[in-house]
This record gives sequence, structure tokens and C-alpha cells, in this order.
Amino acid sequence: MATETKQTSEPDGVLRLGGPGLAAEPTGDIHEIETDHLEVSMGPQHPSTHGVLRLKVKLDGEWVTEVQPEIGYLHRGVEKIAENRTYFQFLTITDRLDYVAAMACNAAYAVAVEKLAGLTVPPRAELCRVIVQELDRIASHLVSVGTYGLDLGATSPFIYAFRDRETILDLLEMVCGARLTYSYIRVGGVARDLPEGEWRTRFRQFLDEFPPMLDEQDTLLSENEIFLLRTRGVGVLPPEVAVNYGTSGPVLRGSGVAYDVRRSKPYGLYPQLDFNVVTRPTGDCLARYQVRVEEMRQSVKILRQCDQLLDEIPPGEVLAKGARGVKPAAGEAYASVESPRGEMGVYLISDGSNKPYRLKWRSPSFVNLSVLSAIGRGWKVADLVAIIGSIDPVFGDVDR
Amino acid sequence: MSTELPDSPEEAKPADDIFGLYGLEDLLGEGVEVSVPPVGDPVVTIAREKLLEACRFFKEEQGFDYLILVSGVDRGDHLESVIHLGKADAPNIVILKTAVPYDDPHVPSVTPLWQGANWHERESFDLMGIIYDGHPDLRRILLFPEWDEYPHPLRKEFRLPSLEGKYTVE
Amino acid sequence: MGLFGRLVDDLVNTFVSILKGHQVTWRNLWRERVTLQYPNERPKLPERYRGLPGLHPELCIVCGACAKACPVQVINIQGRKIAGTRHRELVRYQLEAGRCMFCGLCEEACPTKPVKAIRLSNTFELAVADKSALVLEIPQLLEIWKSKPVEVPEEQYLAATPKKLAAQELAKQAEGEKPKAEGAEAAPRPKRVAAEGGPAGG
Amino acid sequence: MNLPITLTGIVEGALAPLGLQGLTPLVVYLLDALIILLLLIMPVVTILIWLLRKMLGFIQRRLGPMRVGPFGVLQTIADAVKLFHKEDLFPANADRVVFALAPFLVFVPAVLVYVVIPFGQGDGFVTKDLSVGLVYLTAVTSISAIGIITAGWSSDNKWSLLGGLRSAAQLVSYELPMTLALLGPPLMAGTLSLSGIVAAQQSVWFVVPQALGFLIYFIAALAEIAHLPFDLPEAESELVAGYNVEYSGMRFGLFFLGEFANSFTICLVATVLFLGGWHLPFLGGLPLTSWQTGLATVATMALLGGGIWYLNWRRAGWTSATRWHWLGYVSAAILAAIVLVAGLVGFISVVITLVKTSLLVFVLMWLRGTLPRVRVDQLMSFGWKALVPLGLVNFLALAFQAATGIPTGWVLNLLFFVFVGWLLLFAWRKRWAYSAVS
Repeated sequence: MATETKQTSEPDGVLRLGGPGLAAEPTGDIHEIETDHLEVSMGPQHPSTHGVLRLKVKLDGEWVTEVQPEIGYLHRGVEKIAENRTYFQFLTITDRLDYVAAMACNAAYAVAVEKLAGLTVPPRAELCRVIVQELDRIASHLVSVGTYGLDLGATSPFIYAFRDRETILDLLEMVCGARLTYSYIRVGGVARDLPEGEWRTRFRQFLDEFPPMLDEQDTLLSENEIFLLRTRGVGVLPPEVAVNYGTSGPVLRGSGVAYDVRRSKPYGLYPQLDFNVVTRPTGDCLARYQVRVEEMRQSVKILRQCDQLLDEIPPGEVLAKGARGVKPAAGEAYASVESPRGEMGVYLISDGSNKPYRLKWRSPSFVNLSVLSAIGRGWKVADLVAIIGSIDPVFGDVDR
Repeated sequence: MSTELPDSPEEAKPADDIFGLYGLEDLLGEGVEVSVPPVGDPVVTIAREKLLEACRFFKEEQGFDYLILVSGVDRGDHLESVIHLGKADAPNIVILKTAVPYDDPHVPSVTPLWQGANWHERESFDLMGIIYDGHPDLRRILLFPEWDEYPHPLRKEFRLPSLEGKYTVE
Repeated sequence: MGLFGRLVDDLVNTFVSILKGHQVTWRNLWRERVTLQYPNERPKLPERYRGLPGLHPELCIVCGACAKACPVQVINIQGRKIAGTRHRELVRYQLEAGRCMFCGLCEEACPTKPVKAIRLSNTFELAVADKSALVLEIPQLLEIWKSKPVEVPEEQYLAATPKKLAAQELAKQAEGEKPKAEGAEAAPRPKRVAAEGGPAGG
Repeated sequence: MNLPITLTGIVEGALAPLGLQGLTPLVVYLLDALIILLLLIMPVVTILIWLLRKMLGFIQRRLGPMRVGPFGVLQTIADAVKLFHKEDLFPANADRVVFALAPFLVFVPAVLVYVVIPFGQGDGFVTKDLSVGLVYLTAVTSISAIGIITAGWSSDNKWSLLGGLRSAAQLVSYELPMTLALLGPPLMAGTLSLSGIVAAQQSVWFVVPQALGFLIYFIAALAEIAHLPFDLPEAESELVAGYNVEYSGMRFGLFFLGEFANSFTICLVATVLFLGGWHLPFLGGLPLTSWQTGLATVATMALLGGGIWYLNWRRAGWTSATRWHWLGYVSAAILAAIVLVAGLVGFISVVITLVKTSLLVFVLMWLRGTLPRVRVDQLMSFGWKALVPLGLVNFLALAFQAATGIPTGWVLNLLFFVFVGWLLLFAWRKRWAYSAVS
């Protein structure tokens, strides 16, 4: 098992990381045999690039000597579209960014516009936001963890994860009528209050049933020796490099940096809630996987508190006055939320009209993926797949 | 070296304390201006010659080690390169802005300080047309290399087909 | 322990971990299935489900709020004034379902009461052989509208349609009365509505 | 008991008027092979694929195939029909001859193996009981490696080349421990004929004195047929589909069928060599002719399928989802008739063999539903550092025992049993609480 990570400082002063394969240079007699590197294009149609990622990979046998991500296959010019939509209308487009966790996209945009326009969100709406965001975080992590199993060849965890995710999607569908493109968190609040009755029962049932299911599914992966062999010590990302690259979310916390927007730059109801920022010190694929699993448990913890708060905060107004035709004064604001993939920020400039003058989306997947060319080299092809899976990019979010 | 920070973000940003808090007095001078807008975070406007120096100051002396965002803005009469800096362990944000004329859109790249700027700057170059000097690999990232319909689609001159309402009453 | 100890530990761990995994799959082998055999078993859609928008042409007051609220501009409305009154009637209503993203902003913007003229239905099966079949006209839209149950009885919501109001107004005009007050009450002014829905043009 | 009309008789009768009696043995052989292919391999593979998909589905709380035929029994046939309809594509720069031949190199050996395997007691159950059956077996199964390598190479695709190379390395490495383990039973039985080996297990199955060998064989064979956790040559998440990425239509179908036929084969071989073949403690088989073996096989698979069917019914109930109702009933009726006829003729020994085999096949499916895939270097080091030394030790102990009569083989396996028992105890003492997370 390869556990060592090498760092080399190359002439241009750029820090490069990589696996044990970096040392696999031919020595002695092998020099006499002329060998050539194999250049392959991994993706954009490839089962484990999680969408339309294309990697230009240079292989020396099974060793990856160079990896260069090529993105943009899903670019839809969302930032330009934003300049042609009203503040209220653009919210529906944000669903299409990180389509695995659209609630976070809704929230990031809504928080930014509220900051710019000085809107106050009603307390009940804040509670609804936390609940749907955390549910969505679990759903998103389940996709990530499940497909990670699939990347490593285990099919069952994927199905188990999607079965649980289905429960969450049903809950969210009851809340907002859609399973992926929620458009639920609106500028100034939420679209509608949470439904009562059956929804509440099923929500509580989910909170009770999910943790054992998660443990069971986790048994299949993180307690399996083959899985550990494939992930432990693979794709190590040291903390200083992770910060230098600006990574966030499980990728950064897997390297031991306790940076979570919900704690670092608190928003909404999060300062009142009790949860831990999950970190793992090792920075390898296993650490990133474990952070995701543990975050799901933390989300359940948050949701249990929210379940109590639902009784304390009475139903009432859920959309701030004047949110529909919001017209912020000229100015600019940067606001961010913790999406399942990390710091999802929106930099918004207003010129006083009803449409954004400029909107810049700080997508966590984009930043996290940029670290791949640094940590992806020096490993085997199979490890590269594991590393991509542990970074968990979503291409709606990367390419925007 | 970093200044001691209060716990909550509200305390961290009283407008009159900004210079002391971020140690901006040392930096102020020719080509560096500070403004604290009513909404949002403190903005430091920097001439592009001093950008790298200012970034190094923020990173190494003020502990702004976390690069959030590098972006470009088309202000109508000039371009603007905007850098959002944060800290990995504190809520502070500072925004660095550099004005860039249309006919000479060059800005020093901050990749020597933050590797993470690499893709942000490529994107800004791709969509906004700002050229980052010293960038190791400045080429298109989101659009395909042969894109020439309009070189930099996020500039204001590039207009999308208008979305007229299709509502008619005779 | 040393090397031998580590070896034994590794062996035990491997053995146990693999058995544990098999234990999990074995347990799942006997659990109830979760598959829904879709075309034969239908999903139970929640009340708030956002499917294809449907329109009731009688209820529509042709204010254009839905067209203006739509972020992707799939709604195309043509109306005309009913001669001699303040009311409008629908001539043509087109909805390009192929581009619709089911966000529901049109429904939220619709001002008619007690039932909205445009409502998102439970229809989600949109597969067609030809894209042009996805441009929906009034008859199809009405069918979709009616596919979702309405709580209000039909006589009640059809009591004050623009056409009926216009007919009343004309009748009153014929009697020589001034119908202004009633007309203003029945049809909200489009400008105010449009502002609420968020104007897209301009 | 034999049916009144024999195949030889029919062929002789047909050839005699043409004056070609001399060709009778050849034609009979060819027809025999054809019957084996059509009556044995095809139905077995068909039902096996369905079983596998059903079991995997149940493990994952799905239903598996449900549409074609009742509970999707005929899904594999529908897939095969679909594959036949597909265009047979050749990549532009492919080596056309090699590319076209490669699938046959994989599929044909998978079928050829069945020639020497005794399905039941008596000559009727084995096509040709070679005196060097085991040698033939190991030789023929190795051919499919060539097919995979040439498929990978001739496609002119970098991914399939990688898959081919991986498979070359893997198959060559695991051939060694597998053969070492396979040498155990003939050492004990004193013959290379597979029927002889089964006959030698009348009193005690070889899995008892050669448990270690059985384990080594099973693991190595998993790698040989590229089954999870060793399915590296076609690891779809890494190499897209490995060596068969460029194949389409029935050429791909041949790889697919060959793969499933292979998984059946290794289980069958394990049954014959280690699990006592048709032996039960006190039941013998009845003689049957070779072509009736096919019927018997189908019947057993039908019985097994019936079990799954029952499970499925318990779970899903009857739905109108099965569009091909009538076809399903017809096929079920045919299968039932075959069961009846074969039952009348008597096929108990075949049933025993196939039930044992099917249990092993279930283990394969279970593994497939549970384990992730290992990495190529881990695969290699496991093969060379664990399996080969163990295989050598096992073989030496057995050979020493055979040569001198000192029961070293028994001692080794006793040690192995003690070790496994100790592991279980250890595991139980830890109350399965071992957690790798910490």
C-alpha cells in the first residue's frame, strides 16, 4: 500500500504534490529500453468522472505522471443570464448550478441579495431554510458517498444511498413540489411554509430511521478492508496546500482545517444551533469520505434541534415584504453559505435597477477541482478515480 | 502577526476601526485607497503596480491566507479586477480592486501567492478578457479554445438576444 | 506484537471487515423491496407537486403577469378587449412546455381568485415524438388544468369570469347605467399585478 | 435406462444411404457439441444471468428484471435479441481479423470446458471422459486469456489496451496458484480424469482434507474470470469497460455470455474437484445419456429459478408489468414438462451437482454485491505474496503425503481449520465491533 506523498518544488516555484509513482523513474538497464508515455483522454464520457469532466492524463504504464483537467463542457453562461433576469427570476436559474444540492444554491443567492438589499428574513423562514438545507446536504452527501462506492467497484452502497436519498427527495417534494430544482428558498424568505401533518410525521420517521441505515451503509465501505486499501493514504492533500488552493468543504476539512462557513461566517439560524465542524487530520481520500459521512450525522443532529424549534417558532410570515420586486440600491455584496461541497459564494453588484449588474458565482466544486492537477499525479489510474470521487465535483457547479 | 480578532462578525467590522484592524495605515499611500461601503466588506482600491505587493502584505502580515475569489467586472468605462480575501480561521473579508483600462487589460497574477488563483484568473481571462501577467498557463477554461463569436462574453458590449415579453393585447 | 502481531491484526481485520459487509448484504436480501414498478404503479404525488402548467381560458383576465414573471419566456399571450368594456378575453395562449422549467412563478403571479387561471398540475409525462407537440395551445392547457382537482365548486369559480362580467356590463350599459365601479373591482389593473410578479422587459 | 432412439442410431441411419458411415463418429461428436451448446450452456447461461440479476437486485432491495416474461425470466433472451439487432461495429484502425476473432477466443473455450466435466454418475453425463481431463481443463481455460488480450490490443483504443494488459498480467499471475491448487485432488485421487476424481470422493469430499486448496482455487479462479473484487480488466469505473469497450452487437454479447459461462464453469469445477460432485453421503445417481444431461441441467436451473420466482412473488406480487405474460407461461410450461420428463428418466446425481454449483454461484453473486474492487498492484501482490506461497506449501504438503504416506496434508489443513476457527473466535470476541474509522 502506498502511503507516501511527495512534494517537489519545480523551477517555476510551483509546489507540486503527488503519489509514490513520482519516484518510479527507470533506473539502470531499463534506460536502454525505449519507453513512451501513453496519453489518454479520460472523459468527458467516462463512467467515473462524475459528469462531463475531461482529464488529459499521461500514463507511464499504470502510473499517472500528469493530469490536466479540462472543463467547460457544461458551461451555460449563468453569470451572463443573471444580468438579463430580475433578482427574483434569477433564483430559478440557480437551481441548475449545483443540481445535486440546489437548496444551497438558492440559499447562497438569496443571502447575497438580502445582504445587498437589506432585507430581513422572518424567523420562521430562517427555520425552514435550515431544515431544507440540511436535508439537502444529507441527500447530496449520500450521492457523493454512494457514487464513491461505485467508483471503487462496490455497487450496493450506491443503491442503499440512493434509497435513503429518495426518502429525502420525497420530503423535499412535499415541501416545494420538486425533487431537484427546488426554487424553494426565495429572496427574502421561502416560497411556502413547511407542510404540517403527514410531512412532519415522515420527517420525524426519517430522523429515526436514517442513522442506522447510514451506519449499515458505512459498514460496507469504511469498514471494508479493500475500501481502506484503496483510499487510505491515497491522494493526500496537506492542509497548507488545501488552504493555498482555496479549497473548502469536505476537501478542506479532510485535511484538518476547521473551516465551515456555517461557523466561520455564520448566517441564518446556524449560530443558535449546536453541531460540530467535522475534520480529519490525514487529508487522504478516506478522510474526505469520512468527513462526509460524519457530516450527515451532524446534519441529523441539527435537524433534531430544528424539529423542536418547529414547535417553538410559530407559523407565520415566510417572505419578507417587498421581496418580489426587490430593487437593491447601487452597491455590492459578497455572501456565502456552506454548500455540501464547500463555500458557495455569490458576489453581487447592483446598479440600482431590478436586474443584477454583475453576478459572480464562487462555486466550491470549481475551486476544489483545481487541486486535482496537483494531487492527482504520481498515483495509479485507479487511484485517480478514487481521488476524483473524493473531491466530488458537480459539473453544473464547476462550469456554471 | 495577525491582529487579534473579536468573536462575532458584527464586532469585527466597525467602520472606524477598519484601519487599525487590518493594519491598513502602513499600506496607504500612492495608489492605495480604502473605502468602507454601507453594505458589505471593506474595499481597498489598488493601482495595479502595487497589487502584488498589497496582496503579499495581506497574506503574510495580516493573515488573509484564504483566497475566496478572483473576478472581473465590466464597469462600463473600464474593467476591474476584484480579489476577495478571507481567512481560514476568522470571518474577515477584504476586497481588493484594481482598475484596468479596456485597451491595456493587464493585471499582475496572484498565482505566486495563491495557487488557487490559477483557475479563477483563467476564467476571468476567458469571460472578461483581463490578462494576468505572470500566470503560468493563461488560456481559455470554460469556452472552447476556438471560441470567437465574441471573445469575452461577460463584457457589457456582448448582449444576449433580448427577452421581450410576448404579451399582446389588441 | 511486532511484525507478526501486525500481520495477525491485519488478517483479523480483513476477515471481520469482509464478513461484516456480507452480513449487511445478507440482511438486505430479505428486506422489503423499494422499487416502484412505474407505469403499472403510479407514484403518489404530493399536493404541492409542480408539473406541467395548465390554463383555464375562461378564468384568464389577460393581464400578462404570468408571461412577465416567467424566467424563460415560454408563455405567449394574445388577448383583445371586449368591445365597450374594460374586460379582456383570450385569443391565443401558447405555452412551450419543452422549455418550461416548472418553477411555478407564473402560478404565483396569477391574480385571479378564488382559483388561479394558470396552475401547475400533476402531469409529468412529457415524452413526445416531435418537439412541436410540446407547444401547448388552449384546449390542451385546459385539459391539463382540469386534471388537477379544484377544491372550489365549478359554479363558484366560473361565476365571475371576464366574459360573464363583460356581458353583465354590456347589459347594464344597454340599460343605461354606468358600470365603472364593478368593472374595476372584477379585473385588477394589469400594471400593479405586473409589478408584483417582477417585470422582465425593459 | 436409455431412451430407445439414440443419437448415433439416427446419424447412422441418415448417413448410411449416402455411403458415409465412416463419418458417423465425427458427426455425432459435432451434434453432441451442438446439443451441449444449445441445451446446456445456453439455457444455463440464460437462467444464470437472470438469477444473478435477481439476486443482485434483492441484495440491493430492488426487484431486478421484471418486464419480459413473468418476473423477467426471459430478460436475457430479450437482451440477446437486442444485441443481435445491433450494428456490428469495427473501429477504423482496428486489426479487423483479430478484432473479429477475439470474442470467439473467449467464448469457445468457455464452452469447450464442458466437454470433460462429469455432471453426474455414469458415462452418459460426460461428453468425453478424458484420462487427462484436468490437464485439458487448465489448458482450455487459459485460452480465453489470449482472447481478452487480443481484444484489448486489436481495438486500437488506449483504454482497451490497458484492460488487455491488465488482464494479461492478472491471468498469468493467478494461473499459477490456481493450477497449484488444482493439483491437489489428483494427488489424492491418483487420476487426472475428472470422473475418477469425483469417484474418489465417495467417502470424504476433498474440501475437508484440502480446505486450503479449495480456498486458493476459489480466490484464484475469481481472478481468472475477472469477477469482483478482481474485475480489473473491465473495471468500468476506471477503464470504461476495459478490453470490450469497442465491441458492439453480438460480439459484445459473446464476451458477456463467455463471462457468465465462465463463472458457472469455475463453480462447477470446484464442485467436481472439491465438493464431491454428485456424491451425497448415501445417495447415488442413475445412469443417463449425455443429451439428457442437458435436459436435466435445464430442469435444475428451472427449479432454482422457481425458488427465486417464489421470492419475487412474495415481494412484488403479481403485476401487469409482465407484458409478455403468455410467453412466460409457455416457457414455464415447457420448463415444467422438461422437469417432469427428466424426473421420470431419473437425474438425481445431476441435480446434486448442479445444486452444489448453484450455491457456489450464489456466493459469487454475494461477493459481487458486497465488495469493492482492488487496485492492480494490490491484486498482484496478493497473488504473488499470498496465494502463490500458500499454494506451494499446500501442494508440497499434499505431494509429500502422496509420496510417503505421512499425513502432512491433513496436518496442514487441520492447522488451517484451527486458524480459521481462531479467527472466528477472535472476531466474535471483538463482537464484530472492529471499526476502521477511529
